[in-house]
Amino acid sequence: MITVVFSVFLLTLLVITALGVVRAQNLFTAVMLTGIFSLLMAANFFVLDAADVALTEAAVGAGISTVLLLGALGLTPREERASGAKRWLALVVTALTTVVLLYATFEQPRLGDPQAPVHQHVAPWYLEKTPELVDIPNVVTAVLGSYRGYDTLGEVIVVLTAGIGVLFLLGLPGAVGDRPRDDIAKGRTYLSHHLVPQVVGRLVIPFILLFALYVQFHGEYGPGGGFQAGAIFAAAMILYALIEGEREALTVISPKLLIWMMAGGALLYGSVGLVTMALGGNFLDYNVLHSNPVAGQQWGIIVIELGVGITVAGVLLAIYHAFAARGH
Amino acid sequence: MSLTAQLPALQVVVPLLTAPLVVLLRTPGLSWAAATAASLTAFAIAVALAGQVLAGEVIHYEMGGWPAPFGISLNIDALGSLVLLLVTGASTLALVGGRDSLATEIEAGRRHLFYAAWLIVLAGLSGIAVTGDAFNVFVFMEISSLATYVLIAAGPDRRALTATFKYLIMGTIGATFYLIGVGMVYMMTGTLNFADMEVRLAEVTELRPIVVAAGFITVGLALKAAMFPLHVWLPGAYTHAPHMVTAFVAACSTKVAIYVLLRFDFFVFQNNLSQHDLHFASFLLPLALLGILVGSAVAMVESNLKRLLAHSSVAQIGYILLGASLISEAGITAAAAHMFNHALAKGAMFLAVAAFALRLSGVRLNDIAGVGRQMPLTFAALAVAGASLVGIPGTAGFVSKWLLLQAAFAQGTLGLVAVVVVVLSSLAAVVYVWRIIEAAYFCEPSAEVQAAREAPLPILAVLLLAAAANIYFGLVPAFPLSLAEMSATELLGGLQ
Amino acid sequence: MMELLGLYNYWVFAVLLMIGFYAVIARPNMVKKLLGLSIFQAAVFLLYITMDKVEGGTAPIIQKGVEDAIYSNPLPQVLILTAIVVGISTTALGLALVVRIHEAYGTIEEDETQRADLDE
Amino acid sequence: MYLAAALAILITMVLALIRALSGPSVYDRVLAVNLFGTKTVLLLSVVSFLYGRTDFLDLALAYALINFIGVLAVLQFFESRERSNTDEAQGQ
Amino acid sequence: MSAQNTILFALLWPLLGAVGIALAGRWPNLRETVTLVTASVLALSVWSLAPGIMDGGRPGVVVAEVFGGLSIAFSVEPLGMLFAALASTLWIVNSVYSIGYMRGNNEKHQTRFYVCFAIAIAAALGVAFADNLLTLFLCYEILTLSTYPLVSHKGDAATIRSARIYLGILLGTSIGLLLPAIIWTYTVAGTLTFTPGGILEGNLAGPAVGLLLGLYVFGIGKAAVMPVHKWLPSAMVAPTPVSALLHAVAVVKAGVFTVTKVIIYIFGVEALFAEPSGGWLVYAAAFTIIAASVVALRQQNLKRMLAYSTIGQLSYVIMAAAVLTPLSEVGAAVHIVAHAFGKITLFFSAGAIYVASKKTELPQLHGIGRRMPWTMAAFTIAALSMIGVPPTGGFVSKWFILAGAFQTDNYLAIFTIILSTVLNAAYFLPVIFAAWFSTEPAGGKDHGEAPWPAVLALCVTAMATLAFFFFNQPVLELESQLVGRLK
Repeated sequence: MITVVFSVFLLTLLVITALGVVRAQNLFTAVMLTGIFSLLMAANFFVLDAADVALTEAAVGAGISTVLLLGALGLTPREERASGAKRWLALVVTALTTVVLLYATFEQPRLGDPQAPVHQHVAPWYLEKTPELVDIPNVVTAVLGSYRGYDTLGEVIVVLTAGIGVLFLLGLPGAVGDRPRDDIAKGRTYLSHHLVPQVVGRLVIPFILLFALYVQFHGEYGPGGGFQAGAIFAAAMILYALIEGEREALTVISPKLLIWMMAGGALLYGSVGLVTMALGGNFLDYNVLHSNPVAGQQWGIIVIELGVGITVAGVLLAIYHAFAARGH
Repeated sequence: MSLTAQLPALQVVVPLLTAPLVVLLRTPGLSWAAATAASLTAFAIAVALAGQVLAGEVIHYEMGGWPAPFGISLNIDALGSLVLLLVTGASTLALVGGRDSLATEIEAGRRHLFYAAWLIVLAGLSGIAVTGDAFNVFVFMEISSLATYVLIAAGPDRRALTATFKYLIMGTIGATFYLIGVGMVYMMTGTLNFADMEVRLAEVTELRPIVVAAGFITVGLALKAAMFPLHVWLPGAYTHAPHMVTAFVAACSTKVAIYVLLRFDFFVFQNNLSQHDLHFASFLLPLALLGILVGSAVAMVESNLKRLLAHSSVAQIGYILLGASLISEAGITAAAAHMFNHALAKGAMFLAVAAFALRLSGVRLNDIAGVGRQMPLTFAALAVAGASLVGIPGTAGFVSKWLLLQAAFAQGTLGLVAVVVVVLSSLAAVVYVWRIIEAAYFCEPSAEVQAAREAPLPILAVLLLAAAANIYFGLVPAFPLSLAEMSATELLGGLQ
Repeated sequence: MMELLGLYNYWVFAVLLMIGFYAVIARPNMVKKLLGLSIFQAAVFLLYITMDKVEGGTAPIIQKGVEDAIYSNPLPQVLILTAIVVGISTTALGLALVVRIHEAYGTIEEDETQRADLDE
Repeated sequence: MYLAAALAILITMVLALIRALSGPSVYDRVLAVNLFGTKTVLLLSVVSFLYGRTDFLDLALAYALINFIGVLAVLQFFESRERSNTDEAQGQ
Repeated sequence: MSAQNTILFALLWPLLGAVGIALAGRWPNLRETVTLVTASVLALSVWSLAPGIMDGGRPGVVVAEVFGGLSIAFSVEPLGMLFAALASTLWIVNSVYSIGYMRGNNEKHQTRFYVCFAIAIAAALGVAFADNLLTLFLCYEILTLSTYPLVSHKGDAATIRSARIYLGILLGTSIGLLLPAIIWTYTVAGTLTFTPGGILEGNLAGPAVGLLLGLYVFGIGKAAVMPVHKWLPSAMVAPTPVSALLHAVAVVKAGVFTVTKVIIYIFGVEALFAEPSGGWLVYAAAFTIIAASVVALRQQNLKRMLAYSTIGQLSYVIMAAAVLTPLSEVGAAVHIVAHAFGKITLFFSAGAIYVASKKTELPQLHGIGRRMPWTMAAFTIAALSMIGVPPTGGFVSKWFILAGAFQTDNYLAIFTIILSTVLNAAYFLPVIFAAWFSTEPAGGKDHGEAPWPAVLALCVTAMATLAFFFFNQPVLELESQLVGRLK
């Protein structure tokens, strides 16, 4: 009941925000509203019991995504060209799609209906068997890391591909393309003469990094895991770059190291699979990693989550630097 | 476990994990070698798997050792094996022959990233072909799509960027539509495994969401498969991509989407939705026919060789969908066989285009005027592949066109319409292939063309191999045909 | 009333999908298209996450010592974690393309780039 | 008690959203976004208590950090834009 | 050598010859020797099959199983034997002539010419020996493609345009109409093997038969039934030996041969006779005969006149086959031979005139008989054969066709033959008359006969035309096997 009320409220705001995003002529306004959109979405996920997803949406949607959009906007026009033309065809197509979807909703299970088919099959098995087979409290992490670990490997590769793509397109001084690292402006950033952000930022960065490690290794027990940790770690380093300057940030974590992180995390993940194969199991079958299958599962999940975290942190940082360096 | 039993996983994992390694290899030569080696290994695995499938086995593999609806299981049947062969074969040929061509188009400092993305495309497409899990299909679809965007954006001029952006938008819409459909099916069945879905769907009484899901999945995949009129991303993407990328992607990526389409519609929905076959056919058939006509018509007047071939691809995709929309054993056999044969023909043609591009300044028809005499072997291969595209007997293209027409004839009146359309488009194919041949052989060469030499050995060897395959599989089509027939039996297996 | 409110999430999903989809296909500005695309994808996240909720349930993190807890479905959450990652990856790649397109064409309005292509 | 708090937060969120949508200046919007982020953190905390899963307060912490970084990124963006605008003006 | 091996040898030998010719390309004398040796050996090997066929043998060989019970297979039956013997024999004569013509004219790309020629012959033999429609279709297309470079030999823009029409019509009709017809046949009959008595009987009835027949007749563009005859006049841009190849040796003959074979072995003569919807073919053929003759009458260019004459003569074969009596089927087969000898002589003569005098138009030919007596004598004999005057081969075949038409009182056919004979006479006799009896216009080039190989070749074929009137028994015996009995 409370859930439904919260949902209705948040979702209504969500629709208004979305309309605002689409209507805004100024792209900066649109990006700001997208940030609100993500926060609302995350809050809604949280209300719907999806804590891990809420954390991810906040870190990625409201955090990284906004930073990237701003990075891109810094390099492109910020005003959308006014176009009075109404696209009737587009309107008809979208309306048609929506009507079809609405038509389907009336036979879909209600929100929270415990009798819904999704709660009868497969999922109960996860909830029931996880304490016994994997023995970690966060079932989401268990499904992510073990039962559907192959999907997660795919997810890491998706992130890696995005990294490869952005670096391929934009280059990264010192690693990809002809520009040396020293090409980037040194020292003064736009924020360097603002005292408050400087002080607060320097103070807060170690805590964010610590928090990232916490999210990384606490993922088996609470919401979190490699992906969220990687995003938070990247956010911390982005903060460092914002207050200390691009080049300083690239000195702390050099472009080459970023590339190694991108590839290394994925390789770490994959090598777990190869090791399980070598030990006689199927790909990513962690049971064989340890004489006790449950311990094997836990080891496997910890290592692959670490792989995820490294790759995600590496890729997101590399992408940020690629955009930022393009501006200098 | 024996190595043989691990093959299904290795099929995907080898290229997937070589990709990050390649990112770390900074020398272009080394990264090319690693990519080629991985691709060759993948091809060898695909051949081995095809051998097992032909022996009548359907191969299962449980990722992470978790049983089917709980974990992700891999499932390789005849059609999947056929698609695997296409994907790995096209990638291997293009890589082996493509070193020189890619070296001219992509700057050395970024080439390792390019090869890594190439391997990811390969892994993604193979991943789709082997998996038995609906969501896993989405993940690998996105893997391959994202990496394909990178490959296409690597094209030589700025139009590659806009073409890629268009592809990115449309590809993402397609994938999201697919995701919506899968979500609705999951909502009503509680499972993501194809086989399990089919079983559990039988008990679902409220079918509205399933019908809508079927619609979304079909439209989403049709977008990915470049079915008319959702093909608008294809000509630009194929035209402006690096030549070798076009050869690779054109040979297999749309076919993979069609593969998923067939799997979903035949395995999952066909038995459980009343008259689904009818809806499926009545949705697909007219669009397939229109696609054939429009694609062929545009190809007839195009003067850019790559764009011409891209529009021809739109028509050829129509052939495949036409075969599938007949919902008969003969039709699906024809569709599967045409996937294989069209990949052979179109792959070889794009390889030839790449060879021309290495020696000439452009690939418009007037740029290649008279090149037949300067590059006789390249041109001969192009002519053979063109004959296969037209469906001249003795080439692979003839076999599938024959099967397709035969399947259409068996359909009665509606089939006759299909026959007429196919015949018309074959005539159009005669025209556009002939325009290429005439330009290359019977027109007066420009000074630039007269200075042209035969293409370098690797690309030439690959090209001749592809052309020879077109002839070989035209005369001895037993191998692809038995896979195609097995696919048809499997897909229709539940229907009887 | 509650019956219908229970479907509200799905309706919002449909409406968000429509808003995002419209922005993608009707707006010529490429950044706007990408923003529309993220709304479009976010709508699908909502569809999946709506499924996972069980009335009276809580997040699927098993609490020690609590015996009779009802947990929501973990599977859609896992799927959407992956989908979010895919979404940000697509956005990042798309933005990189937009930056390059702006450098090459001087505009990020699709109709203008099309005209520039035609002029070539 | 918690419900009342939640309700209050929700209303504040609406107000922030209105400001974000109507502007008129960009700083209004930046402030609105920042406010909205803060409210989200609060809402999350209240809901955790409401659901009895206080272990999810970590999440609220993460939101707060992200919000901070987001605002700094926006500021940096503005600074850079103004700087480049003045540079352009001086150049002319 | 067993008959099976002979068949394979006959198919592969010309291809081997083509390779040899290509290798010997730099030494013209060696190249021409290779051509002649290849042609002679081929003719001998093909002829060596004849006795077995006369005795009722039907040797066959399967090369490859393709799919769905279809195969690439070859076998020899009387009609194919006749066509193969004709093509392989005329290749020798044509080669001799080509040597004279090509050298006399200083043509470019002579090696390509001989290579493509050899491939075309191989394809023609493939058509002749095909055991099923699929094989036939395969060889038919190879024949089309291999003759394209021959037709476009000159390589200038106008030639390419004409050659494009040639290729477009032949490929277009074969893919657009013939292929659907074949697949339709396969769908209803389940086989494509040529079977005495036909394979469609009981599988297809009513108007569908007429439709299918239409697909075949117009799909086989090489048979040049109007309106798909346009390619033949277009192909006149080719050098004369190529025209000879097209008109007499391989291409059009492959067309009418295929139509006849389809009528006899796919539809079945008796089955088709019983089906009224197939009756339109006689009309179409009759129309083509008359129309082509009328058009020929109005031509001023010698080769174009001959081309339209060919279109008419081809439809004789079609009409004979369509009359659907045993005698007329034999007549069809015989006419393939008779027309081949006659028409090749005519083209050789036209080519010889061109080589010697560069004359191509009819009015230029006044009085040329005195300068080129041998050539014009041969021309006269051949023209008489076209008209059907005894003692030439043309008379024999016309006789059989007429007899067949009388068997079923097919007055349309009878009337057509009589009328076309008059028309043939009307366009050939003035040419002959003018050549021998008019006086040469002043100021012409002083010339004699063409180079001797050309003259030799055309004399030989002219003699053959005469000889066929007297020694046609073996052919008749062979072809009477087609219909089992001669009533």
